[in-house]
Amino acid sequence: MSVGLNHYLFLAAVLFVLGLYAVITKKNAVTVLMGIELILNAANINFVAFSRYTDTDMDGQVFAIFVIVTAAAAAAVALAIVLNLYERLKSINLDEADSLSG
Amino acid sequence: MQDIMFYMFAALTIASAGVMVFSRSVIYSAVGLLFTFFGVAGIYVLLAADFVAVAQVMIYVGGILVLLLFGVMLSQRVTGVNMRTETLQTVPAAIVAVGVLFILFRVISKTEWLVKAKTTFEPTTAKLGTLLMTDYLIPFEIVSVLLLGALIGAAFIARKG
Amino acid sequence: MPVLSANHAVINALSILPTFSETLTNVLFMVLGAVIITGLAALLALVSVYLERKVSAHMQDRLGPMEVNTEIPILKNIGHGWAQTLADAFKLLLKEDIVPAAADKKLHLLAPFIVFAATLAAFAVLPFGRNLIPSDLNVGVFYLIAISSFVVVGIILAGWASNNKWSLLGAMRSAAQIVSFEIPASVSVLVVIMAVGSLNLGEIVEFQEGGIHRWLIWRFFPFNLLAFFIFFVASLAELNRAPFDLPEAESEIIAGFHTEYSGMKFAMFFLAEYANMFLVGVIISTLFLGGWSSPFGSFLNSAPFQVFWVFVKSFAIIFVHMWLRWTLPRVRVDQLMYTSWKVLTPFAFVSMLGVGLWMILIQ
Amino acid sequence: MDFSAVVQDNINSLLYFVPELILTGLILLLVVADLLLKEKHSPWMSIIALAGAVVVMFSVVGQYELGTRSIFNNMLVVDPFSLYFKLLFLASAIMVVFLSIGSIELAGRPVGEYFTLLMTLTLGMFLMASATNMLTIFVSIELVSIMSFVLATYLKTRRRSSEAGLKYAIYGAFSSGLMLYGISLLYGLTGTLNIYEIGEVLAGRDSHGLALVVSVIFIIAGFGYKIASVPFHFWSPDVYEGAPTPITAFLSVGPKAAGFAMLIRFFNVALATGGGGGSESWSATAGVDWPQLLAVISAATMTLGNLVALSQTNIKRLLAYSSIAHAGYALMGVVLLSEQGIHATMFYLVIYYMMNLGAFLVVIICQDIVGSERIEDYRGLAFRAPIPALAMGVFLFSLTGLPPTAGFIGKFYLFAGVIKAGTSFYWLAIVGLLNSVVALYYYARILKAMFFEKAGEEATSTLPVSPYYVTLLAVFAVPIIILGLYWAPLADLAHHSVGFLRAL
Repeated sequence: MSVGLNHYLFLAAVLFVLGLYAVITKKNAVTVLMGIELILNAANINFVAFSRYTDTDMDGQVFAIFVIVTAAAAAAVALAIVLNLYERLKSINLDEADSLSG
Repeated sequence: MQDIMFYMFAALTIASAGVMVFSRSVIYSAVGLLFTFFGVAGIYVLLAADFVAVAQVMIYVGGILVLLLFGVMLSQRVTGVNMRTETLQTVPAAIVAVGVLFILFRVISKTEWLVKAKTTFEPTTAKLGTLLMTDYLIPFEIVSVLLLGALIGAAFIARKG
Repeated sequence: MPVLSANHAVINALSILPTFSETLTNVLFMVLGAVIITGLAALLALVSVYLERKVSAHMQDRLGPMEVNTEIPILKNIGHGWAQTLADAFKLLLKEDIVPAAADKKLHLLAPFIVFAATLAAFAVLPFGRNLIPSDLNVGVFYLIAISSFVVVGIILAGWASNNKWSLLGAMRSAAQIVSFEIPASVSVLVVIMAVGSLNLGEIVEFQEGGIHRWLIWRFFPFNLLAFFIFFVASLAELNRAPFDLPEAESEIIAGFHTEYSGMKFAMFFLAEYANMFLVGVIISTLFLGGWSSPFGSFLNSAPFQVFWVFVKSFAIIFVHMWLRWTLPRVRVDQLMYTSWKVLTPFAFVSMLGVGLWMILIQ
Repeated sequence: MDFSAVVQDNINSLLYFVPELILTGLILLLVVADLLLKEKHSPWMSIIALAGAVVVMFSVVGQYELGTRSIFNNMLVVDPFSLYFKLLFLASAIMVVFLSIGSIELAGRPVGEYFTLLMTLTLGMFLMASATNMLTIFVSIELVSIMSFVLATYLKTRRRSSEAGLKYAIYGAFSSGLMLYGISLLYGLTGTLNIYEIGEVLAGRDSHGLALVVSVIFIIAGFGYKIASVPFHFWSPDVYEGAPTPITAFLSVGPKAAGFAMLIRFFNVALATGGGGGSESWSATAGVDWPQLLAVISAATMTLGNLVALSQTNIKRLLAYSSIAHAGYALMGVVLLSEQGIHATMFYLVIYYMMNLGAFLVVIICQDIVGSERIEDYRGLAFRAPIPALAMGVFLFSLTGLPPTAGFIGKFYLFAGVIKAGTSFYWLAIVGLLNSVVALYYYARILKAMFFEKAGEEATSTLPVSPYYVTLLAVFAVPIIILGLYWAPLADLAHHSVGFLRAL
């Protein structure tokens, strides 16, 4: 069977689920961010694949570029916050960030 | 040929994403992520999105991954002892993950997408540039404000004192 | 698809054979291209290393390598220790590969491969002549900028895997330096892209054909000249070469990220460094100095001469790099960052704005 | 559309984009002013921000004369609905500037970035309210989210603030990832990113199977995060407690209202048909019963918010859970598929803005004069500082929904809408009523502490409250009483603003 749209979508789904699993299970903030990046990549594969295989012109590719750019901005801010918290806590495990609870 | 390339890149992507997810060392996760990004870039090339592929490599590998690595290295002691990332709730998470995967597979295979045969391999760069300056002008400008704000914010937070 | 146009004849010959399927031909062809590029990169690196030794020797008024030679009759008479680099290479390859006990073995091995592979991958798009572009990508320039980010990751991993403070510090310095200087470099590349209206390296060169006065370095005077200068300085810094060789400042952090590397793995870093030098030479000559085109218009502009011009221009750039290395003192870290963020980056934007306004006003 | 027509449309759209342009200019002005002003805490920054916001407000009011129009190639829309929300955003931004000036938490911190980011956040909310393309929706949500992360971390030397920022950022990035995946499925299903075209395509087909349901659920994750509804509420108590209090007040009002604006527009344009002018029948797109889905989320949100609020001892945390519960109330109006429901939600959000910001203002004042956020330290406040205590009484009465306050009217509209919508939503009205009773209990606990309990021996002196704060308290408390008695003007404004652009 030759590779078609569904193959790309399946690939994206697997990537999405791996990212989801990482977000749920990881304690380290940096690894959770990595899992989120996997989810974003999965969405982007969907966008680009739809843009290629369906009658939708280039909108999907444009969307993918915007996703990549905003992901970079969000990652920069999130990592700045991670490093700042590390300064206070000397740890970046999410469950040690527990002064807020109740 | 295209098919073989697809399976190669898909295998690379999923295998290295697996390394990222299941590895217990943050650095190994980062290396896994590196090859995932690379594999996804290859997938974009197969999808005739050359500009997106290169943007993926440039921003994800050159920007986000380097940032993540810096983050890991600055936040772990230089001796590298505390490099493990523990995992929690693996069993429920696995059940959720498999369930979601099952649903997504059903969605993908049952839905009739509006597939259209498109075989030409056109250059995309000029077209993307035109779209960004015409149809997508406003999102483009919003993103530039967003980048300015993120720059100010990240610099403010990372600054000492 | 990476296809060495020069080898079209070989490919055609192969594809005639009925036993070869198209796929197999393509694969074979890609492998062939890869082998040629690897060989070329290695060869160029060797030549550059020899040149560096000789140039430095002449700059500092000493002889440099004179002894190493062979018994092969014709080559014997060249002298000047021409085989020194070969001997170096053999020495490196045969040396014992030492991996520190505390190092992360897998990453320690992976890091040089990432750096080396990224350098080779960049070679795939270099235009050596009108029909001699291994892979004529539409996004060639952008690809070159993107692929260099792999080098950064490789360097960080090398520093990390060595499990040594000096290595890690050297790697962080190196990565920070490359990332910082990538910004002015990319913006000055944008100046060229704006002027030409294409990301394709071949088209950028074609835009400049027709003599030395059509080279981009003279266009939009003085904005492109400024961009050229910025790109040149930034490339020096991205190569971690003097006066920006802080990541390898021996007196501070020994040899930087490759402190703990020896033998074959060190050779890969070493080769990648010199191959990168050549790479930057070709990029600068393509972007600003007309690439393969002859400075005399159509005179001396046939296919073999195109390759000749690329090499002449690139080695001229490399020579200037070496010249600077052996004459200038090393800068301090804060001076380095100051140069990138407060001098080069603003001026790169000035240059971009200048070219943009110029183009609007002329239209 | 061909090339020049697109460019022409972009140029023509600029006139409709004046408030946002002024706001962008204000942001750049603040950046430059921060560079030029030598002092770190120059009062000029807040003056510039306030003056700019007032100018933007006038230009928004001016937009009413231009009428409804889709601008920038259907990326955004200008209609009374978005203008109503924009006025609300500006009102909250202005009040937050006032709150920030007095806040002791922020004293001694650099103000340059603070006001710049605050105004950038406001710009993002403007765009959220008028976005009509999935791309603008996504990008403006990101703009608001990223600015919120930074503002929540603004007290970066304090551990709680850092933790708040980290949790906010992680949950935010995760939910926007889910939302993106949903958008990508919707894009594949309909072949377009424009919500009007999505609506047309979906209405034109009978069945979409599971794909539409899955993508809508993922998209709800993004909206749910912004309005802090169950099950995407995890971040909000932590962030509300850890962030600087003025920012907490802002986050609990501004981005939440922006999320509602976007939610209402998206669901009623892309996933519903009819409804124009009130005469046509209004129904959800076949294949996904989002009204019932959102109704369940609404009920779960208010119930969880109220139940957890019962056991809180920190006032900021209590208000955080109470604001989760209020998101649940406001959501009741969204699910009804009637103009009356949307009208009730819009009306309620404005009242919520006043009573919630007012309650946070009292918290800020108490941080200053009592130096604590614990409810037990509020004991006897009525005798030591009668004005804030009295004002708090008004705000809490209103939050509970007791007459004669505006909160009562707001809730009345909501419940009336639910009852009118038919028998299928009666259960929601009952859940809502029960929840109000629960809420009464914990709000009363604060009042009891303030009015009927004695403070400890060591704290009997009267506490001075600056006239600045008294004025601000009056600004919030008086309208709440007045609106409780004479609400017609605001209700009319909300009613006229319901009409948003339904079709291209």
